[in-house]
Amino acid sequence: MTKIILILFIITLLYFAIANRLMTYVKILALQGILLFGIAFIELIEINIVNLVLILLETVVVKAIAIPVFLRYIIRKNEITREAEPFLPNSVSLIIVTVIIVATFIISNAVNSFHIPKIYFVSALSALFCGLYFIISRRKIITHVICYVIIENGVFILSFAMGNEMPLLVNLGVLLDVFVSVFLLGIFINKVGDVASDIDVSQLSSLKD
Amino acid sequence: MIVAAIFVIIILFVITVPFLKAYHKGNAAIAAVAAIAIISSYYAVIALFGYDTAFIFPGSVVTGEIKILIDPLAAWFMLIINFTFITSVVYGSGYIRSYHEDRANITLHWISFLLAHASLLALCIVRNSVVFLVLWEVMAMSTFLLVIFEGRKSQVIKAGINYLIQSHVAVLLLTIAFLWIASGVKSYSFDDFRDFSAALKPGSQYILMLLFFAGFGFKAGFIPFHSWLPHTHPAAPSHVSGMMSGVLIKIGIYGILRMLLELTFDVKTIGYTILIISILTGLYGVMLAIIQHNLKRLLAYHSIENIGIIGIGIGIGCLGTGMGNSVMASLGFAGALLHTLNHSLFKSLLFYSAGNINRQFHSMNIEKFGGLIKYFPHTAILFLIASLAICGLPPFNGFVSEFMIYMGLFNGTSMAPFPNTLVFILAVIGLALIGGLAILCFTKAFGIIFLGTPRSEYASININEKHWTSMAPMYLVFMVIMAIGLFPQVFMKWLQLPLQQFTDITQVYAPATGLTIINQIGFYSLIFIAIAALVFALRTLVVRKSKITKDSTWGCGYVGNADKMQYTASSYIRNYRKLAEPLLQVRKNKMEVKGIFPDEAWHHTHPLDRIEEALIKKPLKIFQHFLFRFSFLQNGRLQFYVLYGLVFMGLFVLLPLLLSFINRIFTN
Amino acid sequence: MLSFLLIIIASLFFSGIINRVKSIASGRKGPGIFQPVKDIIRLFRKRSVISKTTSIIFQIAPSIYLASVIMAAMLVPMGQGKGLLSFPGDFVFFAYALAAGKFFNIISALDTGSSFEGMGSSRESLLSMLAEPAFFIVMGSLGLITGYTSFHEIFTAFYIGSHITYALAAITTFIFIMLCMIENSRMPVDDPKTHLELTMIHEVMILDNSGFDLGLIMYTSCLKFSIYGALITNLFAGNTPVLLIIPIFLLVQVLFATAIGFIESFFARFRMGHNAQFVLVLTSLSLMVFMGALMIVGKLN
Amino acid sequence: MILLYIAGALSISVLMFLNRNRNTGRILIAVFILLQWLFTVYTLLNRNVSQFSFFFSDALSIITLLVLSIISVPALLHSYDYIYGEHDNPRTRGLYYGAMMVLIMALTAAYLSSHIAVTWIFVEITTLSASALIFHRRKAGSIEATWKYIFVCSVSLTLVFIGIIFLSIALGNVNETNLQYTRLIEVAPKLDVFWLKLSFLFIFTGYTAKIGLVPMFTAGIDAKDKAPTPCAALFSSVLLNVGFVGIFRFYTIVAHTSVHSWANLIIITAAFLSIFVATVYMFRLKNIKRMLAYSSIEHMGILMIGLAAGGIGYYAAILHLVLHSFAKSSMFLQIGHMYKTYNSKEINDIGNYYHYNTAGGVLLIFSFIAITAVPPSGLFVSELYIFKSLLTGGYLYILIPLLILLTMIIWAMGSGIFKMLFVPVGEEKTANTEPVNNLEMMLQYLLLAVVFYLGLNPPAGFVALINEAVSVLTI
Repeated sequence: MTKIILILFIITLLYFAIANRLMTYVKILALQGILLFGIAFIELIEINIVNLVLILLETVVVKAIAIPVFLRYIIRKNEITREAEPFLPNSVSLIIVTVIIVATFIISNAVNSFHIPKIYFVSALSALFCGLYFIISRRKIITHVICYVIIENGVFILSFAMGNEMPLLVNLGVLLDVFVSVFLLGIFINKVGDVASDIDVSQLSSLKD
Repeated sequence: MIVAAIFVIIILFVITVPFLKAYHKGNAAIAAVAAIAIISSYYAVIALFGYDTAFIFPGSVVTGEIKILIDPLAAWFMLIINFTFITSVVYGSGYIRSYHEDRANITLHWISFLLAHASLLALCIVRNSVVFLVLWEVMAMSTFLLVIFEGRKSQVIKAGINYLIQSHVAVLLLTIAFLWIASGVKSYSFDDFRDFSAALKPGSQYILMLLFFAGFGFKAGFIPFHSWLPHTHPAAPSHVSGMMSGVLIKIGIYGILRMLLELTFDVKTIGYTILIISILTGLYGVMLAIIQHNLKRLLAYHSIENIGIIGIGIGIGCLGTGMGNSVMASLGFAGALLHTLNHSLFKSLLFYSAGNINRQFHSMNIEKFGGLIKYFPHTAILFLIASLAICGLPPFNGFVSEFMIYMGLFNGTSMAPFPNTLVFILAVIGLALIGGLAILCFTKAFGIIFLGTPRSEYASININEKHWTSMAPMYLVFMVIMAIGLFPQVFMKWLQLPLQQFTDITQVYAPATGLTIINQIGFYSLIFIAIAALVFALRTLVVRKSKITKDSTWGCGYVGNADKMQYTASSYIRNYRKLAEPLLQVRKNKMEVKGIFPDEAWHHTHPLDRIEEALIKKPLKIFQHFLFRFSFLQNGRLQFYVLYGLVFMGLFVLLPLLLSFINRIFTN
Repeated sequence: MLSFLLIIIASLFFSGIINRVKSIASGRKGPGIFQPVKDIIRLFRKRSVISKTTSIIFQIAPSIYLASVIMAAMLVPMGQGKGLLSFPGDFVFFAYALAAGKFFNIISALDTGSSFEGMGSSRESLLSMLAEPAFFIVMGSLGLITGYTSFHEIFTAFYIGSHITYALAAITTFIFIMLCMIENSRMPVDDPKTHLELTMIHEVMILDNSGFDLGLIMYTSCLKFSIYGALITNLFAGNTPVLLIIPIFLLVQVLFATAIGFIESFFARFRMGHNAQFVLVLTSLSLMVFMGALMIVGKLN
Repeated sequence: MILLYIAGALSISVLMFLNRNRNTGRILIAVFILLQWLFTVYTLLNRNVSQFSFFFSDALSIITLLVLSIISVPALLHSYDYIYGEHDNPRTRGLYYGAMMVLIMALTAAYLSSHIAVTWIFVEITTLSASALIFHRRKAGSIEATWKYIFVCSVSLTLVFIGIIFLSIALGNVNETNLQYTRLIEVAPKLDVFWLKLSFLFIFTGYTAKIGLVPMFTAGIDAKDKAPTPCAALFSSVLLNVGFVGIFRFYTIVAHTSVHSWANLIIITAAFLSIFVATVYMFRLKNIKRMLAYSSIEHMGILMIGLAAGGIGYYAAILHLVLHSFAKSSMFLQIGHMYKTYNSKEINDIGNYYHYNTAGGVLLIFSFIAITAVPPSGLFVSELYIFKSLLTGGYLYILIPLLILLTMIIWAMGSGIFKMLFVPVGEEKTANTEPVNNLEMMLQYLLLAVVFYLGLNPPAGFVALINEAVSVLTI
C-alpha cells in the first residue's frame, strides 16, 4: 500500500516539473501532505498513540492545510504573477527529474545493506535532489520556499522509514516543519514579504563581492 | 640578569613615554637605548674576553626550555648593534623633532625603536628556535612600524607592507627549516641541530643549509632576495634607514654565520654557493646603485653591494675551513666580520648625512642638488669621508676589511684545484670591479650633490646641521671609522675569539693566520696621511706668498651663466649606462630637440630592478590574474549557493562510483 | 730606498724623452729632455687663479693626488732591493692608493662646476674603474705562480725561463704599458695634444687648475710613468743584484719613453666610445695571463 | 541544572523582548550575564557529568562554553552602547537583546549536548535567533542577508538531518537505536561503511554553513557583513565554533572506523578550497567587515586542515579555534568603534584612524598581528603546530601552497588595515571622535591579551583540557 503512495509521491514530482503555475505548485504541496498523512497512518501504526496522533495532526494540519493556504494567501496578497518562470523549458526539467529518479533507483540498487524498503530511500532522495534542482532552476523566491517544502517532505518520508525504531526522528522532522512555518511567518509577516516576495531572486542579489 | 633588566627598561619606557612632551620623548628614548646598550655591552665585552654568559629559562610548554648564550660571535654583533643604535637614537631624536605635533605617532615610533633594539640584541643570544622566530617577527614588526613613521604618504605604507611581506616570507622559510629539524629532534634547542643535520643525507644537509641561507638572505639582502631594500630605505626616516642598513640586515649575516656554526654540512659546496651568490650580489648591487637618482635608493643598493662583499668573505672562510687552510679561513671570516662592523659605520654615517639634506629639502633627488658643500660643510666632509671608506680606499676602515678579503682570495687561488680557481679569480675580478664602480658611484653622488653650483633654486635655506643631535653621532662614527682605518690591530684583538669559533687558530697574530699584516696596514695608512699632509703643507707654504685671484670657472669662451650647463648625475654616468644597458633595465622616455630654435626638450630615465621585475612583480601579476578568475563564486545568487553544496556532495558521491566503474572496465 | 730615488730621477726626464722623440719623429728638433721639469718648476713659482665656485676640495685634491702616487712609488721594489715599504699584499695597497688619488682628482674636477670638467671626470672614472681588474688579475696570477703576495717577493721569485713565461712576460708588459697609458690618459685612449676639449679626458679635468696645483698634477703624471717603468723593469730583472739593476732600470725607462713617443706620433687615438671596449680587452688579456699561470703551476695542462 | 538554565535564559529573553524600559533592560542583561556565568561555573565544577541524559560536560564543551561566556560579556555590553547610539527604538532593542540571549543559550546547549539530534535542534535555534539579529537594521541589505542566511542554513541543516537519518539507517542494520555520541563511538566500527560515508558527507556539508567552509560558506559572509558588529563578533567566533563542534563530534565517530582517511580527504579538500576562496576575495574586497569574515573562513580552513592532518594537528585545531575566537571577536568589536567614527565600512572612506583613536589604533595593530598569526601571536603557535603536523604527515604538497596563500592574505589585509590606520582620506575630515568607552576598550585588550598569553604560555590546565578533548580521537 505504502509503495503505491510513494509511487504517487514520485509522480507528483514529475508533475511539479511540468507544471508552470504557482497555484499548481501549492496544490501539489497539499497533495503531498495528504500522501504523507497516508504513509504515516499506515506505517507508524504501532508507535505509541500520543506520538502518532501528534504526527498525523502535524501532517494534515501543517503540511496539507496550513502551509498551502498560507502560501496561497501570500500569492494572492502580493498578486505575484501566476507563471512560475523557470529558467529552463519544462520538457528539459522533466527529463532531468526523470534522470534523477532513475539515478536514485540505480544507486539504491547499488547499495545492498538495507533493512528498510528501498522505495523509501528512492522517493526521499529523488525528492531531495528534485527539490534542489527546482530551487536552482526557478526564479521566484516563493518557488524557493515551495521547493524547500518539497525537500522537507522527502526528508519526512525518509524519517518514516526509521519511524518504528526511532520515533524521535519523525518528531525531529515535525520540528523541522515547525521551523519552516516559523520562518515563513517571520519572513513574510515582516518586510521581506513586501520587499521581495513578488520579485525574482536576481533582484535580491546585490550582496556580492 | 641582563634579560630582566632589559625587560624592566622597556616596560618603564612604554609606561612613561606616552605622557611625556614630544621633545622629551626623544631624550627618554636616548636614555633607554643607552641603558640597554650599556647593560648588554658589558656582557658582550666580557664575552669577547672569553667569559661567556649562559643561563637557561624554564620556558613554557610551547617553547621548551630557553637557553641564552652570549658567545663571542653574538657579542661582536651585539656591540655593533649597540653602537649603531646609540648613534641612531641620538640622531633620530633631533630628526624627529620637526614632527612634534603628532605626539601619538612619535610615541609609537620610539616604543618600536626600543623594541627593535631589544629584539635584535635578543636574537643574537637566544638559542631556541621558537623563541628565535618570535623575536625575529617582533623585530620585523617593530622595524615595519619604524619605516611607516611618515605613513601619511600612501607610498610609504606600500613600501612598508612590501618590507613586511618579504620579511614574513623569510620567516616562513626559517619556520620550515626549523620545523624540519624540530620534527627530527624533540626539542627546539639549537644544541640538537648538529646531531640532526649530521644524521641527514648530504643532499638534505645542503637543502637545509640553503633554506637557512635563503631565510636569512632575505634579511641580509642577497640577490634575489634584495628587492625590499631599495623600496624601504627611501620610505623610512633617515636614522631608521641608517639603523636598518647598519644592523638590521646584519642580523641576516649573523644568522648565516650562526647556522654555519650549528649545522654540519659539506663546507666546500656551501662555500662555493655562498661565494658565487655573493659575487653576483655585490656586482648587481653596485651596478644598479650607479644609475639611481634617489640618494637613499642609491645607498640602499650599496648596502646590497656590501652584503655581497661580506658574503665573499664568508664564502672564502668556509672554503678555507673546507680545504683545511686556516690562513684563508681566518682571513675570510675576519674580513667578513670586520666588514660587517665597517659597513654599519660608514653606511649609517652616509644615511645621517643624507638625512641632514633631506630634512632641509624634503627631497632625495640628486639632480636637484649641487654646491651644497657651501651650506653643509660638516655634512659634506663627513659624507666624503664615508664615501672614501665605502669605496674601500686607504686610509679608511673599508680598506682594511677588503684588504683581508683580497688576501684570502689570492691565498685561495693558489690552493684550489683547477676549475674552482676560476671562481676565485672571478671573485677577484668582481671585487676589483666593485671597488671601481663604487668609486664611479660615489664620485657621482658626492660631486653632484655637494660640489659645483646648485641645479635648482633652493628655497630659503636655514641650516640646522650644526645641532648637536646630528653632529655628535656623526663625528662619533667618523672617529671610529678613522680608528679602525689606522689602528685595526685593536679591533683584530677583539675579533680573536669570534674567529676561533670558526677556525682552529688559537692566536690571531700567529704567523699562520696571515693576519699579521693587518697591524702594518694601519701604519702604512698613517704614512699615506703624513705624506699628503706634508705635500699640502708645502703647497700652503708656497701659495701663501703669492696672492690667489678668484674668478669664475673657465667656460670655454661662454660668458653667460653656465650653471644649467653643468654635468648632471645622469650625464655623468651616461657612458657607463650605455656600457651596461644590456644587463640593466632602464625605462627611458624623452622628447628630442628639433628645429633650428628648439624649445624645451627633456629626457627621463627610470632605472628598474630586473630581478625584481622578473621574480616578484611578474609572478605576482600572473597569480592575481589567476585569483581573479575565481571571483565569480560569491555572486549573490542564491541558486548558485545551493548549487555549490550539491556539486560538492556530488563530487564525493559520484567520483568514487565513476572510478570504481572505470576500474571494473579496465580489470576485465 | 734605492728604487724610490731611481723612480724620482727617472720621473724627471721621462716625459722629456717622450716629447723629444715625438718632435724628432715629426721632423723637428724639439726641446731638451728636462723641459717638462723646467715647466713644472716655473708653474710652482706662478700665482694661481681659482674658480669662485670651487671649495676646499679643489685646493687639497692635487696634494692628495700627488701623495697617493708617491705612496705608490714607495711600494715599488728594485731588483733585489726592497721598496721603501714592502709587505704581503702591498700591490693591493698600491692599486687602492692610486685609486684614492684618482678619486680626489675626479671630485676636484667636479668641484669647478664646469661642464667640460664634468665630462672629463666622467670619462676618467669610467676608464680607470674598468682598468682596475686587469691589474689585479695580472698581479694575482704572478702571485699564483710564485706563491707570494708582495711586489718584491713576486718579482724576485718570478723567473723567466720557459716558453709560457716568455708569453706571459710579453702580455704582462703590454698590459702594464696600457695601464700606464690609461692612468695618464695618453695615446690610445686620449691625446694630450688635442685642442678640442670635447675629445679630452685628463687635460680637460685640469682646465681650472693653475700655478702650484697644476705643477703638482703635471709632476704626478711624470711620476706615474716612471713607476710603471719600474714595474716593467722588475718584471724582467726581478732578482738581479742592486748595482746591476740601476743601468737596466734607466735603459728600460728610456726604451719605455721612446716607445710611448713613437706610439703617440704614429698612432691615432681611439674614438671615445671605443675606449671602454679597449679597456675591457685588457681584462681578457689578463685572463690569458692567468691561464698561463695556471699552466705553469700545473693545475691546467 | 541545564534545564533550569535554558528556562531561565528563555524567560529573561522573553522579558527583554516585552520590556520597553531601558533601566530594566540593563538589569535584565546583567542578570543574564550572571546566569550565564553561574551556569558556566557550575559546569566547570562538575565536569564529565551527564545532565538530563542529553547533555554531557566533556572537555570540548567546556572549552567552547568558556570561550562563549567570555566573549558574550563584551558582546552584550558593547551592544548596549551600540543600540544606544542608534535610533533608539525600544521594540527593536528588545528584539535584538532577546535574540542575542536566545542565541547564546542555544549555543551553550549545542556545545553541551551529547546527543546528535539534540545538537541539531539547538543549531537550528541558533539559525533562528541569528537571523533575527541580522534582520536588526531592517534595511534592504539586511533583509537580503537575512533571507539568504535563513535559506542556505535551512537547506544545509536539512542536509544534516538527512545525514542523521542515514546514520540511523546504518545503526538500524546493527539494531542500535541510541544516538548518544559515546554510544555511537562504541558501535562505530560495526557500522556499514556506505551509510557512514553518506551520512558523514551530508552532515559535514550541512555544518559547513555554520563553520563557514566551502561549499556552504556563502551566506555567512553576508550575515557577518550586515549584522551589527557585536553580533558579527559572535557570529565569527562562537557561532563558527558550534559548526566545529558539530563536525568534530561526528568526526570522532568516524575516526574509529575505516572511513577515517576518506573523511580526512573530504575535510582537507573543503578546508583548502576555503583558504583559496578567502585569498581570492581578500584582494578584491574594499569592505573591512567582509574582509574579516573571509579571514574567519581562512582560519576555519587552517584548523580543519590541522584536524585532518592529525597528530599534533588535533591539539592545534582546538587551540586555533579558541584563540581565533578571541582575536576575531575583539577585532570585530574594534571595527564597531571604527564604524561609529566614520559611519562607513569601506576601507577607502576610512583613514588615519590611529590619529582619531590612538588606543583603538594600537589595538588594531595588535589584532592584525594576532589575526595574521604573525609571532608572537598565539595563533602563530597553533599554526606552527599545524604546519608541523602537515610536515610530519607528509602533506608537503598542501603545506607549500598553503603558505603562499597565507602570505597573500597577510599582504591584502596588511595593506588594507594600515591604510586605514595611517593614510588620511582626502582632506582631513574631522570624524566625530566621541570618546570610546574605556571599559569596552579594556575588554577588547583583555581578549587580545588572552590570545597572546594562551598561545605563548598556556597554563597546564588548559593544555590538559585540550588534550582531553582530542584524546577521543587518538584512543
